[in-house]
Amino acid sequence: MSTGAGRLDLPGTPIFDGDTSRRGLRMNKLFMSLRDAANRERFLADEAAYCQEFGLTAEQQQAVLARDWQAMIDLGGSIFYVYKLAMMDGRSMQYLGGVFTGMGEDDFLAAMRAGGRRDG
Amino acid sequence: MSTGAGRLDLPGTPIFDGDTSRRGLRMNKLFMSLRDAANRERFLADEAAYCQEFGLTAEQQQAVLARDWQAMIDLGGSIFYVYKLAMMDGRSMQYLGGVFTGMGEDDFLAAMRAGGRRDG
Amino acid sequence: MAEVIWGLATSHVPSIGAAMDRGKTDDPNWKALFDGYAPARAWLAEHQPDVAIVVYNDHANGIDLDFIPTFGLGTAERYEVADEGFGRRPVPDVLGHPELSFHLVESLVDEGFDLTVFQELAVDHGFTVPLSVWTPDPGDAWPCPVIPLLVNVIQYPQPTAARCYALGQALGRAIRSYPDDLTVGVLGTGGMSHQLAGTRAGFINPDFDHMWMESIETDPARLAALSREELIRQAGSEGIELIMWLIMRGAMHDQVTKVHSDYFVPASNTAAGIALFDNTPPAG
Amino acid sequence: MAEVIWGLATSHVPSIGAAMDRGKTDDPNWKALFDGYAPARAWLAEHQPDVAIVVYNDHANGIDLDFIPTFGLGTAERYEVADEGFGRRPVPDVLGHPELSFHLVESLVDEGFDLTVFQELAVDHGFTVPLSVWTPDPGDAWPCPVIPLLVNVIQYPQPTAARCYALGQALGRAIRSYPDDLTVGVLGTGGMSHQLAGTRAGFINPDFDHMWMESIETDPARLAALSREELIRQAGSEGIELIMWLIMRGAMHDQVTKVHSDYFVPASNTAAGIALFDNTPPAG
Ligand SMILES: [Fe+3]
Ligand SMILES: [Fe+3]
Repeated sequence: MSTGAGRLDLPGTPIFDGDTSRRGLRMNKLFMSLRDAANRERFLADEAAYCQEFGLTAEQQQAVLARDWQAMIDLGGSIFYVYKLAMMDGRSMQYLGGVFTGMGEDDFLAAMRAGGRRDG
Repeated sequence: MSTGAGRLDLPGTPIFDGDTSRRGLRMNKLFMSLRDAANRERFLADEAAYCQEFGLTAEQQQAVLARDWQAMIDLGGSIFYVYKLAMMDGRSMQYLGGVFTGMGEDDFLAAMRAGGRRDG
Repeated sequence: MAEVIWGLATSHVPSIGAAMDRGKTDDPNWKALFDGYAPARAWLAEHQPDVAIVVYNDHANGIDLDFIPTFGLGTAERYEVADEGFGRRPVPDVLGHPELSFHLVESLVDEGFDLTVFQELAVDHGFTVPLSVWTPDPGDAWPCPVIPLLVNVIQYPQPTAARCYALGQALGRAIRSYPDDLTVGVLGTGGMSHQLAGTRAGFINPDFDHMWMESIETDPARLAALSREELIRQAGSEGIELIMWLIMRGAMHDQVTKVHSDYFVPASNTAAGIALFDNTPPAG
Repeated sequence: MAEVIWGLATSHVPSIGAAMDRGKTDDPNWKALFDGYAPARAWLAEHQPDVAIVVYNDHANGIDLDFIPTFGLGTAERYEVADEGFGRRPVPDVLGHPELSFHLVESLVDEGFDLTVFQELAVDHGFTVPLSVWTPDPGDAWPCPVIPLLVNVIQYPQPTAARCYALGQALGRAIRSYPDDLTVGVLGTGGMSHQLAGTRAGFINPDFDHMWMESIETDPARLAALSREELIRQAGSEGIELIMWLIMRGAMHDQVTKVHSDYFVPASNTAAGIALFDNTPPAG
């Protein structure tokens, strides 16, 4: 499980630092472009071609196509950017929380409603 | 003769401050667009339409069309941006110096070669 | 001279705006949050400023990752509301106050704050949700001109808490040195504790949040001393955006009077807080 | 640790680059300027650093007026050479040094410098002309990776001279705290006195320039005390870009050894200067 490439090393906490941002720049640009309806259409029509247009690495493209959310974070995605793709898919931040924690959406949502998760 | 709208008031010295930059923003964007050959072509094909596309004020458009360099500066042009238009016209910074000072290009250039102009 | 009359700290979770835009404020999952806003909103309606300053961060809507300003200040006449990918929020565009903006830029740059000046900027939920928390029904226009003050909280290294507090203090001085008489409201946004990614996603730290809520009123210097690492550890990787509250707080007097505060979990994946301060020392 | 081995101050007038690109360096209008570069170039060829940092400003090529960063630092692997509207200069793209950039960003932000981080940036003559002054014939590649440090000198209010000098001092500390052994050259660019617009266009102030040239070596604090207004009055509205020399100078030791300096009027509408310092105290 990645804990981010940052100078900080906090368990279970990816740090979006300069190096991560550099690795993820093209992919994050792709995600940002999805704010635009015309771009969402183009993306959905041929996701691989759209990824190539934005210059994603093969690994990044694979993560995007497979909706491997953890891999997108590991490969330099910023959660605020990755979320643009999730929104397009109709996925909520609780769904993503369920993925990142391995709890699944329902348990994650229940944990949040119960006041959130704690350390340790 | 304008001395700039800045908080500083130095004789003969336009100050490109925030307020000036705000007034000139659309016009400066137009000038910056002229870095691109395709844009230069489009501009030259119909200068007025190009000015309107960029949202210039009527006064700014008039100044651009008439190549009234002093007016461009007075209306918020930054010299570095205005110079893009001058370059497209094949005009040098010495030509512009001749205009701003009222000396004409030859005298301005001679003054520079003689070591530049002095205050007072 | 201009003067800060109040400071409002509030979370800017997008789902708060969505709940308002979709008429879900009485929904059982949301009612307690909006009930908690009511006293602040009532007081604010009686204390209308001439200008507001919103300290916030963008979330991949107004700016890209091509460049990441530590601190940005808008000088525009108008700020468009961004379409974040699900349609633009049905709220008015924001009118700015360029004159005050220019004054703030000059004062702050002279004090050694290395601002990025924005002449064009689309504002996202980080900006509009706090305006909605303040003014739920703006009609055609927000109650007054608003100036955006952008902070990088997304990409490490964020500005330190101490630097944010110092910026707030300089902002207060800059406001007070404005030649015209203006009343100013300052909004510090973001937080409270939350983390969106990693195995620690969903992390909420009520103890830290309560300490923060108390100290932002009585001992902001204590908060300004927290390191980036400590903030991420205690408040979560996104909870670090609480540093923006310190800019608001720094612009106020050392002693302020709390009008109202409230705390609510969860607003989406986030602990949501609100704290409203009158910029006059407490009576007695 | 990394260490600054030299500092080079040089004008970055576009026509200097154009004269080189068009083979006009022996033209009577230009020969004296290029002859004046020769001793610096010879010394620099013997003192190759591992990385260089170029302090410069953009001139409507790499960035727009939508946003104006006071200080920007590039963290990219490669910086494209901009086409400024007359075709791209026939010089290589610039390779960066992201690792050192990240270290500088973190150190400088921790010290309270509010950088704007650039992940993509096209560099213009303000950047490439100084590289050409240093390395007239780069062939396929510049001699080492280069990091851009952008300064707003175009739009008032520019950072103060004092702030620039302080940034340079912090830059020096940041370089020294880098974990790897690296030698670093720092280029401070721009100036000398000149003004492009207004009835005072063509203004050149040799007295001021000579004072500046002397003081940048022996008493930079004196220069750092100059106000923005004084700089514009004495050096012209574009001559204020001399503040960028102070960032270079601040990164060096208090005492440096001058290798070479020269002064030439006019390079286009500008007084051109070059000053090269070895970052070791003068002998004896
Ligand atoms: Fe946020
Ligand atoms: Fe320059």
